[in-house]
Amino acid sequence: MLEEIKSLRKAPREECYVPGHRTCAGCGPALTYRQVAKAAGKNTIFIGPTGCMYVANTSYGCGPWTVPWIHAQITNGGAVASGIEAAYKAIIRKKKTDAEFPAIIVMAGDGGSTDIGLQALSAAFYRGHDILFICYDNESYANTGIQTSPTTPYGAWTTFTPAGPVVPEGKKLLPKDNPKIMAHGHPELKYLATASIGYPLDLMNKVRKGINAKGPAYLHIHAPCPKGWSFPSDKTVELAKLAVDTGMFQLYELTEDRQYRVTYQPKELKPVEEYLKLQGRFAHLQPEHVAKLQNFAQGRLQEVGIEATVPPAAE
Amino acid sequence: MSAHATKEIPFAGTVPSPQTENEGMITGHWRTRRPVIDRDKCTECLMCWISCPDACITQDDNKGLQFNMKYCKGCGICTTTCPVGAITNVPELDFAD
Amino acid sequence: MNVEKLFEEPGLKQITVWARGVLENKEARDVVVALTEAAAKEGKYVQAWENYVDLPDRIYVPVRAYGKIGEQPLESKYVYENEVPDIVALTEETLVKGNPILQGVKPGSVLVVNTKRSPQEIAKFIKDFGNLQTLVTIDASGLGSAVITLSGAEGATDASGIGGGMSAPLAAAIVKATNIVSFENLLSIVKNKEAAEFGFERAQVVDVKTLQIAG
Amino acid sequence: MGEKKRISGCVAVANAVKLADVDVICSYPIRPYTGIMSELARMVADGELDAEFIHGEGEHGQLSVVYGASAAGARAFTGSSGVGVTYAMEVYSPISGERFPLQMAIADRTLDPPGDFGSEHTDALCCRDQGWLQGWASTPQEALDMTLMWYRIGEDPRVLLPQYACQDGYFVSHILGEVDIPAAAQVKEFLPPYKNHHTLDTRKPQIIGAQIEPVMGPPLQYQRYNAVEGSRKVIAEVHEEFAKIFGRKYAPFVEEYMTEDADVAIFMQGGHAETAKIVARRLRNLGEKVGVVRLRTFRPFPTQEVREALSKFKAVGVVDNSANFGISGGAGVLLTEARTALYNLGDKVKTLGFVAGLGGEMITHEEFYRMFNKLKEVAKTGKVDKESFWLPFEL
Repeated sequence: MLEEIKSLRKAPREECYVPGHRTCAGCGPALTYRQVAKAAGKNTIFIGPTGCMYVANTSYGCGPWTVPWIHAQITNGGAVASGIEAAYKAIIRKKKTDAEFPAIIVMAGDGGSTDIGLQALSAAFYRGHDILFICYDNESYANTGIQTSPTTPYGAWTTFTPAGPVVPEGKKLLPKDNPKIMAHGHPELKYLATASIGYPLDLMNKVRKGINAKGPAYLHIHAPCPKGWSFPSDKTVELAKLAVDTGMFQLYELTEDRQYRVTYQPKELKPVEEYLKLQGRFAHLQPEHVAKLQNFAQGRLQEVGIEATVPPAAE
Repeated sequence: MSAHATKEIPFAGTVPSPQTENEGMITGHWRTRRPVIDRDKCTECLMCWISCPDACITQDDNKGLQFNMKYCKGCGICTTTCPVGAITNVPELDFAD
Repeated sequence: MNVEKLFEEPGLKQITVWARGVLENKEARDVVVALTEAAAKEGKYVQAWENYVDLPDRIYVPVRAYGKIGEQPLESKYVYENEVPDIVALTEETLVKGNPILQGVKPGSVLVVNTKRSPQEIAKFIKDFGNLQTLVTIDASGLGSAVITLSGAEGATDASGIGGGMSAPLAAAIVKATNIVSFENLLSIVKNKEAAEFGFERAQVVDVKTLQIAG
Repeated sequence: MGEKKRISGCVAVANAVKLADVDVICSYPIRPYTGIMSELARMVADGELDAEFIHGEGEHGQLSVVYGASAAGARAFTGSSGVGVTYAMEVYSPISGERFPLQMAIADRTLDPPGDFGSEHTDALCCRDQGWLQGWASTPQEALDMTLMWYRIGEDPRVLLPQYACQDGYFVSHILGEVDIPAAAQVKEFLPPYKNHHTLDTRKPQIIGAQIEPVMGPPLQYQRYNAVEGSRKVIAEVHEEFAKIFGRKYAPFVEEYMTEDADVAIFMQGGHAETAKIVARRLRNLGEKVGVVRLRTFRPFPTQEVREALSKFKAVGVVDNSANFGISGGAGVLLTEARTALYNLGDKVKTLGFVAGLGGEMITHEEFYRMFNKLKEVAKTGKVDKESFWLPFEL
């Protein structure tokens, strides 16, 4: 069992995700990886489906993990993890190894989790494999140069949802809510939570809860992307916090009786506009679009039980 | 002889995991600004330490927080996350090394 | 040269069993497996299989299982239907209606029907006897019920064993009328030996000619 | 000693998987290979086989699961047919590229359309360039033996490649044939436990499947090329050792039947070659000098062995049981491969392509008879008026 980390001072100093990778300066997903690896520790196997965290981390035939890592296709992180888990179960039972059962963690992007990888993820959870599947959500296909994904917010500009006179808002669809998909259709699910790199202690402890759970665990981690969202590289953590403080991202976990438990509730919610205005991808939005996003945030907050008393958006 | 060079590659491209840093991808030369810490102001709250995507800040019990300039990309997150303003971004060419 | 003659297999016996899908599929398969396994004991060359086009089988749909028994190594291994059967069996009497059960039957062939009815009654439903020589009736269902299982479908092994149901008396009736294998060898294969013995005893074997005259 | 049973190709393969003490199996239903998995599921349920039996979410998932399992050090098995084989296409190259020697049984089925269940080699042949070893069995016995031999060959430290063990759907997979099921002790002697250079073990952490820069591309692909090429020697060795332990001797690459002094021959792979052999034998009885060469190993393609075998004849008819549209030569994959093997011999051997048995239809004795007649005519005249024939329409 991995113990709860009570404070940053008590967090392991040891890094399992070490310096030396080709992620952007200020990369949110890279920070996610580091915090996850730190919390998970040495007895971990990472599965890396195609995405930024595959390509940028392993660009030149090497990688920054001190623990085993294996590539998976963008489609099949859940299935590859299932196979690794099943193999360890079998070869430990059949005494073909004296290894200890490892933490098996998939680090998939939002494409590899909520879109092309959803089938494999869902199947692995349905089958009840003892794995931790993490979606590092940077809200786009970033590796291929920022194209829309199911978690790209309404109104965000991507190279596949450019804003123009005919489509003034850019992306027209509301984002898919993958934690809720995972929460309600997978009876074997043992743990589920959302987390943010803006709240590292909360994040690391959720990783540990996910590993400790005997069975499938899902973590959806909000990971701002300075390249894709167009903000300065030093604002990554600030943006992550602001997403939570405006209700655009909610921090919660699912209790054993399948109820949402909010793990961090902002004292006072800020208008989403404060979050949007820092990002180039929303620069084209008109007030009606902002209003729609404000409604969206309030809806999501209410779903998990946060009373959304948000001050009206600035005129 | 072909004009193309080829590079030796291990079996199936599989390499041992690095121990403390990945020498295959040194990123210090990406930096345009260097974080400089004011140790008098620093409270060692560790917000910068936990927020560095490149694991370039380490804790040293005697010398305080250390910055790994071999890999630091100069993103500036440490500066913005510092609650007491103990870290500043200084243009890289202000340093001789 | 006559090409057809070139590929003849003298002495090859073909057995086709018709059944109602799902409920009797196993019984049909068991009849051919029991007969071919018994024949193999006698040093014959054998093959058993199900008609693939009839599958996946569905409740009540007519399906076929096949067997081949030869004195020589089989040369038509992958001819997937019995085009000229020597023996036709029906696991259920209504199969006489609407199915080309006697298509291609060889001269001297035998039809065995699981029924309580008399050979005369069954004969009424047969429009064209073709080359059929013998009609056999047996109330196989009165001696054993159909074992309903999906085990053994799709080429897998049937974990429920061979000849535990009404296939045993049906196969026994076939043996009585044709001597295609020795009854003792059949008994050694099928699970429901008692039913097989009754089946052998009670099967009514009639020359078709007498039926046509009577009809 | 072993045990003789009349079983289908599906059950034969399942028995081999059990004897190989496979650790992880991943299933997904599609006819006609399904019987392999239902048999294995039964074995697991009955306690005959200790393995993790995982229900994949599709063939893509199946191959992904066994990729992970093999990477973690387990002996892994999966299988499919038809469109299932092609649905998993993305995952084949990563498996061979990362050098995980798992096995996939393929009971061939046509692709859609026509969506029928019958056998056609098109499905497996689509995967011919994925860096896997690939061979065809023509009887249930050979299907069992091939499963064991492929594991041994694929897991050899000199090879470390995945394997497609193919058999004609329905014809081989479903029609019961006599099979000698070897004793477990014999198999233990033949097939040592699976070991790989690189597995996922936290005590020896490694990075598997990192991206590379282009300059690393040629050597990486050259490694895989050499692994496939180098497997030829191991294939030959393993077949010999198999014969020593089990007493069944197979030609590792091409099986020749009545080819001595033959003027013409049929060259093909898979179950229908058994029918071709019968036709050849009947024609021999009439004094005709005809033979059959059956390809057993398709990848690596045994260029040298095929050249040696086929160069003896005046005319060779290559039978393709696959649908290839617009292919060079107008017939199928096997024709192009055979011709490439023969190319440097000049015009010595005439080659004709016969496309037959598509959509799962059988290839009849009479069709083979017509093919032999056509070959005899070409051998006699030395002239080729038409190079390829789609049966039954064109011959």
